[in-house]
Amino acid sequence: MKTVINNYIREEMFPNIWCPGCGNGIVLGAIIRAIDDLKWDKNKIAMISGIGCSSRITGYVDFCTMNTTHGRALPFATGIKMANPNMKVVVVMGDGDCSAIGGNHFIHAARRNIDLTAIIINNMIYGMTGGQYSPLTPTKKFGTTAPYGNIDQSFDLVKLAKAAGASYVARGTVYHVRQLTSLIKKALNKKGFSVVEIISDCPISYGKMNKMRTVVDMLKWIKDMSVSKKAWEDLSPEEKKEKFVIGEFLDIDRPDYTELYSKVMEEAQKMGVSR
Amino acid sequence: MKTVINNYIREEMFPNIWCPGCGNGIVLGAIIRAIDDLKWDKNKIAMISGIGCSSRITGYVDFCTMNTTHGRALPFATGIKMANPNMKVVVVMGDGDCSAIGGNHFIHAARRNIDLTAIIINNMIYGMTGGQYSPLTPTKKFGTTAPYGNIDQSFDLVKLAKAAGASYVARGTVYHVRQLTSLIKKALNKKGFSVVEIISDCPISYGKMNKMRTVVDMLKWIKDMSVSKKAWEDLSPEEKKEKFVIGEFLDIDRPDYTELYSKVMEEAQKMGVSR
Amino acid sequence: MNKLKRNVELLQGNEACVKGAILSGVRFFAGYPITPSSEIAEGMARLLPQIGGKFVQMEDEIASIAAVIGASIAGFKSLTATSGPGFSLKQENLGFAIISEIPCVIVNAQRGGPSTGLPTKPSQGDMMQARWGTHGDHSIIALAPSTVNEVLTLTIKAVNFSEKYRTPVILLLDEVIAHMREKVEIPAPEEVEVINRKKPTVPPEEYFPFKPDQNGIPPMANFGEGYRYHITGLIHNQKGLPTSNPQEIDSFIRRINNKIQENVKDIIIYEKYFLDDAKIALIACGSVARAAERTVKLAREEGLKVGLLKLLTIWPFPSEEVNRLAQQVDLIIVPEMNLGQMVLEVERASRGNCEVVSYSRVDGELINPIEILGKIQEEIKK
Amino acid sequence: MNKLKRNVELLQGNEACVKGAILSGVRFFAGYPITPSSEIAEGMARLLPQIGGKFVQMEDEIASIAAVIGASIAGFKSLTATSGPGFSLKQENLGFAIISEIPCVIVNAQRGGPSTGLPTKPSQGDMMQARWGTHGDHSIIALAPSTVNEVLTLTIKAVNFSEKYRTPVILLLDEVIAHMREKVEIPAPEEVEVINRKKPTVPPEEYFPFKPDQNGIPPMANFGEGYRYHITGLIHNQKGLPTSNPQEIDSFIRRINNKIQENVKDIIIYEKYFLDDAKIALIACGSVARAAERTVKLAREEGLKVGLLKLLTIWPFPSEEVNRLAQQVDLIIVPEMNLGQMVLEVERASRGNCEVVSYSRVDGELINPIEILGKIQEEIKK
Amino acid sequence: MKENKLIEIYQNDSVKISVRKEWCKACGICIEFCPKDVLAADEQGKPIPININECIKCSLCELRCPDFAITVEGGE
Amino acid sequence: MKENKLIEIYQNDSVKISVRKEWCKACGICIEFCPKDVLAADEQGKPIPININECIKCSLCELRCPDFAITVEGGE
Amino acid sequence: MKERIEICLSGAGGQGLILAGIILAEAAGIYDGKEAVQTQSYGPEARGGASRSEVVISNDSIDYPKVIKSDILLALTQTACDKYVKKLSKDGILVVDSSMVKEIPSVPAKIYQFPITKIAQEKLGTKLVTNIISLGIITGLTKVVSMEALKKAVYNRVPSKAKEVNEKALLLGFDIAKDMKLKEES
Amino acid sequence: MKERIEICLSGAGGQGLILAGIILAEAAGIYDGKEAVQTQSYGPEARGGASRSEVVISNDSIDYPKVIKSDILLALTQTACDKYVKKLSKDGILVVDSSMVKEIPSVPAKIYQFPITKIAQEKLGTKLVTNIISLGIITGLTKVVSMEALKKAVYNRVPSKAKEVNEKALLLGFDIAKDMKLKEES
Ligand SMILES: Cc1ncc(C[n+]2csc(CCOP(=O)(O)OP(=O)(O)O)c2C)c(N)n1
Ligand SMILES: Cc1ncc(C[n+]2csc(CCOP(=O)(O)OP(=O)(O)O)c2C)c(N)n1
Ligand code: SF4
Ligand code: SF4
Ligand code: SF4
Ligand code: SF4
Ligand code: SF4
Ligand code: SF4
Ligand SMILES: [Mg+2]
Ligand SMILES: [Mg+2]
Repeated sequence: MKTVINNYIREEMFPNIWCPGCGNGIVLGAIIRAIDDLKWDKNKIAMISGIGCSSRITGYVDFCTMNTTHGRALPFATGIKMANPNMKVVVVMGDGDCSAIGGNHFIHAARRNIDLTAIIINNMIYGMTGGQYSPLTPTKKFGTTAPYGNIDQSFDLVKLAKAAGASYVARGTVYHVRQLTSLIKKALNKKGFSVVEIISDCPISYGKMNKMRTVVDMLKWIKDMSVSKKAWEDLSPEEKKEKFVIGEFLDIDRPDYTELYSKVMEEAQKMGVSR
Repeated sequence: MKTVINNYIREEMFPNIWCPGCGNGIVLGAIIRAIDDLKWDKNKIAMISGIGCSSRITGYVDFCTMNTTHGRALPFATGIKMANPNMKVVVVMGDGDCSAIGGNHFIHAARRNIDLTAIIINNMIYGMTGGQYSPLTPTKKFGTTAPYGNIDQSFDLVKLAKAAGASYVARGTVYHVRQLTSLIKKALNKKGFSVVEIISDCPISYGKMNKMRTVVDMLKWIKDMSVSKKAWEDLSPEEKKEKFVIGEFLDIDRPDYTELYSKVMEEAQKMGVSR
Repeated sequence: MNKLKRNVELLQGNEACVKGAILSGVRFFAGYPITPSSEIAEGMARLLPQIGGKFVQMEDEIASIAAVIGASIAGFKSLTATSGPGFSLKQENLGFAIISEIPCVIVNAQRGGPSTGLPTKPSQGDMMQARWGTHGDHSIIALAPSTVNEVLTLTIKAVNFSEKYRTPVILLLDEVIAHMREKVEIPAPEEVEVINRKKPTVPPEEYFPFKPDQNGIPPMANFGEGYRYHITGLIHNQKGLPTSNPQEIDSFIRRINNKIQENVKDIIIYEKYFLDDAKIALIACGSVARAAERTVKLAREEGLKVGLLKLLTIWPFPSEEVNRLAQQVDLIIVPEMNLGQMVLEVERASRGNCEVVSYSRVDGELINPIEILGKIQEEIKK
Repeated sequence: MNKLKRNVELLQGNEACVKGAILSGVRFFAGYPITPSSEIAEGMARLLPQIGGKFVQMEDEIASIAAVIGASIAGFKSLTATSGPGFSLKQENLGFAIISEIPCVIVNAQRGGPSTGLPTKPSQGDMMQARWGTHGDHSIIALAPSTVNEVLTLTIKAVNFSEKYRTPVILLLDEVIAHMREKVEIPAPEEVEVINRKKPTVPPEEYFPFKPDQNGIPPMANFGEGYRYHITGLIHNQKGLPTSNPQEIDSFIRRINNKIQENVKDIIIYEKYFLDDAKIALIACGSVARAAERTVKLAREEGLKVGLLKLLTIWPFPSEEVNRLAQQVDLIIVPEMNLGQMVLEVERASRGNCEVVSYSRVDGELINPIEILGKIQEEIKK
Repeated sequence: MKENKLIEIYQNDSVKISVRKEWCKACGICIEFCPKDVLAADEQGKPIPININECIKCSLCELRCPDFAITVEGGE
Repeated sequence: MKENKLIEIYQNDSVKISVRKEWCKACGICIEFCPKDVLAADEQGKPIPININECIKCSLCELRCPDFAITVEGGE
Repeated sequence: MKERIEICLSGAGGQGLILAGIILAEAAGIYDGKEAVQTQSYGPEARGGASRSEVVISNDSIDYPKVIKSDILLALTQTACDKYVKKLSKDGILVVDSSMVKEIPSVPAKIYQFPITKIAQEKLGTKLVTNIISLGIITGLTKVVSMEALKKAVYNRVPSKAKEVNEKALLLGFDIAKDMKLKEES
Repeated sequence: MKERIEICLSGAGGQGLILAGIILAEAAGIYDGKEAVQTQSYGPEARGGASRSEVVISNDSIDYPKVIKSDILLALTQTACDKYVKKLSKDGILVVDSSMVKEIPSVPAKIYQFPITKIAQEKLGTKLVTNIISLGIITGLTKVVSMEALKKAVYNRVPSKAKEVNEKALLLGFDIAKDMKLKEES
């Protein structure tokens, strides 16, 4: 029972820490399969995460990995990428990690269009701390800090990433796992800031509070709520409200930050060392 | 020589601290005139700012004013508005204050659609600290920390505010001062999160480093670079690059956060005090 | 007393904090979840809207304390809760609350650090940070309960101190205390002493928002009440406007420091166990004080003259009491769930009058009474 | 020596910091501007790209230190610079650098606090924060120069210490030192002692990234060099993986503390002026040490046996030296541009062996020699 | 729980399904979403192929397993 | 610099232009952007109406003055 | 009854041990009128990691809130059993779930084995009540709290829909323990 | 020359006093080979607020880097003059810009008045060189640095386009001072 997966994981860390059926594991598999497809040198891959259940992902893969502070994975990754532009740098974040405390770093990394791939595991909840609502919890859903139902409107990460300046933006789900792998692969291959938001399940914190008692209930819900970009357009505004559109939303080519910075270096060196 | 202005300022603080010709003073006048038009009770107005030259604005007006920490004016204002929804809360920020260190608070205030008016004085530079480039400094322009020209792409605050969830978004300039007053007035009147970005001049830090030696040069540049939404559409992509589009970009009606929260309170009170 | 509606409940430390806060008049909470403090946010989210209060979950800890300060200025007693990583993030705005003299309470349920450290394990690693975490000169009040009942009473104290002294107050829990459940007799609202910020008595034209009254504390007008004034994190004069006048700067900084230092009598709370005849003293706080209390009993059973000074106020540090104690005993042992932080203050306060020894544990486990007894025996043998 | 290409230049403190950093091998700077440190960022923005280094202006101070840590892991010696408000914001990630043992240097050019305080005025208000600002147990190295030349040499020291001990090092300037210009003889690159992190000597399969060598410090592989391993802000075992095993936790926390505490001999730097026969000692650092030096001369002219202990290393605090001094002199005066912070450590270290008195100034002006002399005379009269 | 440490292998001529029981957390995903109802739950809730001949080797069970506990290898 | 404390008033039948010299910083905005070239700079660079009769009372000088140093009142 | 009784309920996250501890402490502290403290220890895992809930019950006020030597140890997993049996008092009681714990440690303490999880599943159709059955067993065996108090505490702490099955579980556990006791005595 | 000379250059932000201080210190420290320290003090205002640049020059190493009593005080605004004249040494020298400073304080020091800003504007067409003219004046009056060193320092610190006008300014200042000296002596 040796699969490509086994070439990339730290076996001693398994079984993983996640709850039964947690989508984090599905995402981990998709990332590994995408990387394996690309035949990248493991020594040249850095995978960086913040804090949260999802961020534990870096502990399981045999790359250069770092589990940083909550919300700050992107600036850590920015430092790594600037110092060593030859490394492929992948950043995995939870919805809270990326869009609550880490929201600013997210839009700034996009603005700089630095060559990082941001993978956001959006389980619509703060899983690790026990189910508080996040900026991506849909309105009216429940969380331990939204006992009367969430009144916040949630971000549309796709719109935000586009508005901020990313080069590639896609959304997938842990149910649509083949598509997911290929979206991740495209993102990884993109030069510039690329984003894949992944709708994922947290049966323990999100499911339990929102009347989806089993993992299977959650995955079915994700399946039912997901629509392709095309199908989306035919929906009424009411129907749109609860759905997730999945697919690719942006794919453009622009010079990335490290490339632009090397031009600065060239020019500075031409000018010589001044006082 | 008594004008409406005099009814709203703290005369002992004048002449103000700003450099000759600094746009902050022009914005101050526009805000005062807009508020005067609205006939609001001065006791019910809170004006909150962060840190920067522009943020000094709160020291000059005779409202309930607060000059907070760099980038954090919006969450301070959120607390005030939540505690006292009867107050009109206006938040004035610099481009750095709002979009660099304060970027996350900006998108989150927009996401919550809390009833605040955010006025961003965009002089495209960190004025107070002496001319370092900001996230709104146009690409290729110079700053003390961009001695070889800025390689960052800048945010489009209008897009960002829209993507994040604001209700009203407009852009004006200190040159187009009548339009500016009316944009501010509309924003103030809007229930929900409203945003006015103001293209402003910093002759000392921005102008000097970018070959506009006088205030007049700067204002002329702003005038020349500004185009209306309509005119914008007719421009070629090349022409668009350096221009600022001015006017209104979004004006929609949605319940604001304090309103939604009062519904939560009603419901919670119906349920009675539980353990 | 019999008429009072008291409830006896089994409460978690964090729940007791919520109850205490509400009893003392807190009506606003802004926070960002973090283990082991999250139950405070959760309790507030449930209870506040039921009683006309407001809860808001902010985008991070920096925004949380900012919102809390804002709500306080607008007239709501306000509180936020966090743990180490969040407490570090709050430091800048904590300084703002200090300099602008805005009452508020920050709860830090301590877990193992540094950094993410040990999220689910107890620690007392942030004692010094509570005093020195924000930049610039300031004083601070920090309280540390060691029973769930004390969580309730000290939360009330914390809110009261913050209102009375116009200053942020820090409540230091540790994971054990935060998550422990104990029987608590919840006082009836009528029997709770509630202190409210002093309001100005002069008309708005005569109001100087940062002019101290006789007690060194300026009366505070809430925004929206007809007093218009300026608040800034810059050093300011009595009108609240920025100043660069050295005299004004000096007197401002010293005043906001002195208003706490000069009221140590009111602020410092401690308890003594078997100290009267003690030759060896333990000094402890938080959950460790519970272990130390038991150690004292065990030691006394063995005929050792051991006593305990249990600190409920950590900052301002009770230097005088400790100094007196140092003159009485031969040895002070300071058991702590950190590398030895409070012991540094004990050393300073003792001025060489007795031996001072640290007993430190940093492995994520609560110190137990037997270990402390062992340490005593070891020291005696020396 | 004559062949060496030394330049004599009039440099600002901040400029000297840039030069020192570059000489010691710093090739990465990430920062966010703030008075009075911004010239460091500006100098780096200009010089780094000329020599193959990189500068990036981040969205805030939190991101800046994060990027600096990231770049260091990827093999670049890295530095960031800020002042009080930014230093407060960096505290959480400073803890990350400590626990993950990533070398980097944080410069804090101190201005008046708390909060926004006095942005353009000098202060020494963050001395204690440098030690205790981040949550959880840790040790720290902090250096404080008092001349522009020392800014250069101590920046080099700071970078070297950070590499040698795999730990963040703090360089404490104050506004006077940061902005002051003095003649500096810039050493030739060849004469600068540059210490680089120790690399693993074992093959990747045998590498334990957090297993200390004989000196308590684990060799460090940079990302991208063929060693794949995990770094985390959680307490971790020698493989770098999270642990909740009490023994592993204990030994980890104590090791990262001890690697500094056990090397105080190497780390602690100070200078003595006229202390041999002194009966009164001044202890000072930063720009205040310059005033104190003059005071010593003035006092000696009056026949007073006054000397100065000038501290260049603030943390770890030179407790032993101070204790020895306390046994020699009758009185120690600690002049500081704060409410009295270093004096607390001096009190602790003196253990009651002599009088310890604080001379504090917090009005944004540099303490001058005459005042200190006045204080000496006042104390003598007592 | 010794038996859990085993990898259980089920196969026919064209397909080999392996279940690593020590890693499987009995979430039920593979069972529920197998398009051919090949899998059923054992008493611990972990998958057993009950219809292995129906398996179309779509690999969806493997791709969706969050714990890398089930693999499907084709005979080719 | 005593004269600076004055408010200088210039008027004709229909318009009154006031300049508060102590607040004026001589930035030149009012002068440059007056559509009718009503204003000129004095030796300190501060505005003097040299063409007051041309003034159309558009108030642009007042609205754009960053220092509240110039006002235009109509006669009506 | 001893002055101070220390109880340790151990197993894995998701087995409801923290709730069990709370119920036990509430029964003793609120409904039996004694003093009681409940504490816990858990890992970062939401599910599956080691979990431990401790309850100290006393007639007097309680200083140290944690278990030093357990008088009663409940072990619902092998890992927990192996780990916490070290802290079991010599004359203590060990209750193991024999459907999960196969290797019974050899300790001087009194050991009771019941296939609790299996019973829960078979008799009540859900493993979710394993914790409450365990409480019934402990009470049946030791009388550390009164059955009445325990019932009230269960009622107070479980959601209304689950009250019935939990009451059944409680009685079931109590009865099993009673039977065992009777067998012992006979 | 005294062992330690303390110079205070005062005025408002935007008058180039900090640059003037740097040039003076560089002239003394680098080109005249003495010791020199330059410090400054300024408000948060980018322009217009009070600004002060201090230079200490000595043959020996310099301990305290700030001015205690100025030997030379340059005052380019009334506010600065009023403020800093208090720290002027009894036998010091006060240089005021008489186009800006109207009320001359009565102090025992030696006072020189020149309409520096006006001269700058009139003779060189720009106020921007007021600071450099002032340096020329101070040097002409006091010889605190050599003219040669000062010239080099000016060259080193001003942008190339501005070298010419600044050199003129320097000489202009120096000559004015010289004339004055001559007048005094005669
Ligand atoms: C500064 C800081 N604040 C708060 C926390 C507590 N915390 C840990 S994970 C987390 C959120 C987890 O949610 P998300 O990012 O969505 O990840 P998930 O666990 O859902 O995968 C929080 C708030 C922390 N570790 N650090
Ligand atoms: C936490 C923190 N970081 C940095 C600073 C320094 N600082 C003050 S204002 C400012 C930026 C000013 O730029 P902007 O917001 O655009 O305002 P402007 O001065 O241009 O009006 C900075 C970086 C600070 N005060 N606090
Ligand atoms: S709590 Fe939710 S996100 Fe975390 S491991 Fe469990 S299922 Fe996954
Ligand atoms: S520096 Fe720029 S923004 Fe600041 S006051 Fe001067 S002109 Fe205005
Ligand atoms: S490979 Fe497809 S058909 Fe075969 S068992 Fe797996 S999911 Fe079912
Ligand atoms: S999907 Fe994986 S973990 Fe879940 S039941 Fe199937 S094999 Fe087990
Ligand atoms: S009101 Fe208009 S026309 Fe008259 S002076 Fe002002 S700008 Fe010129
Ligand atoms: S715009 Fe105002 S400040 Fe500028 S010159 Fe005119 S009156 Fe003076
Ligand atoms: Mg999540
Ligand atoms: Mg700006």
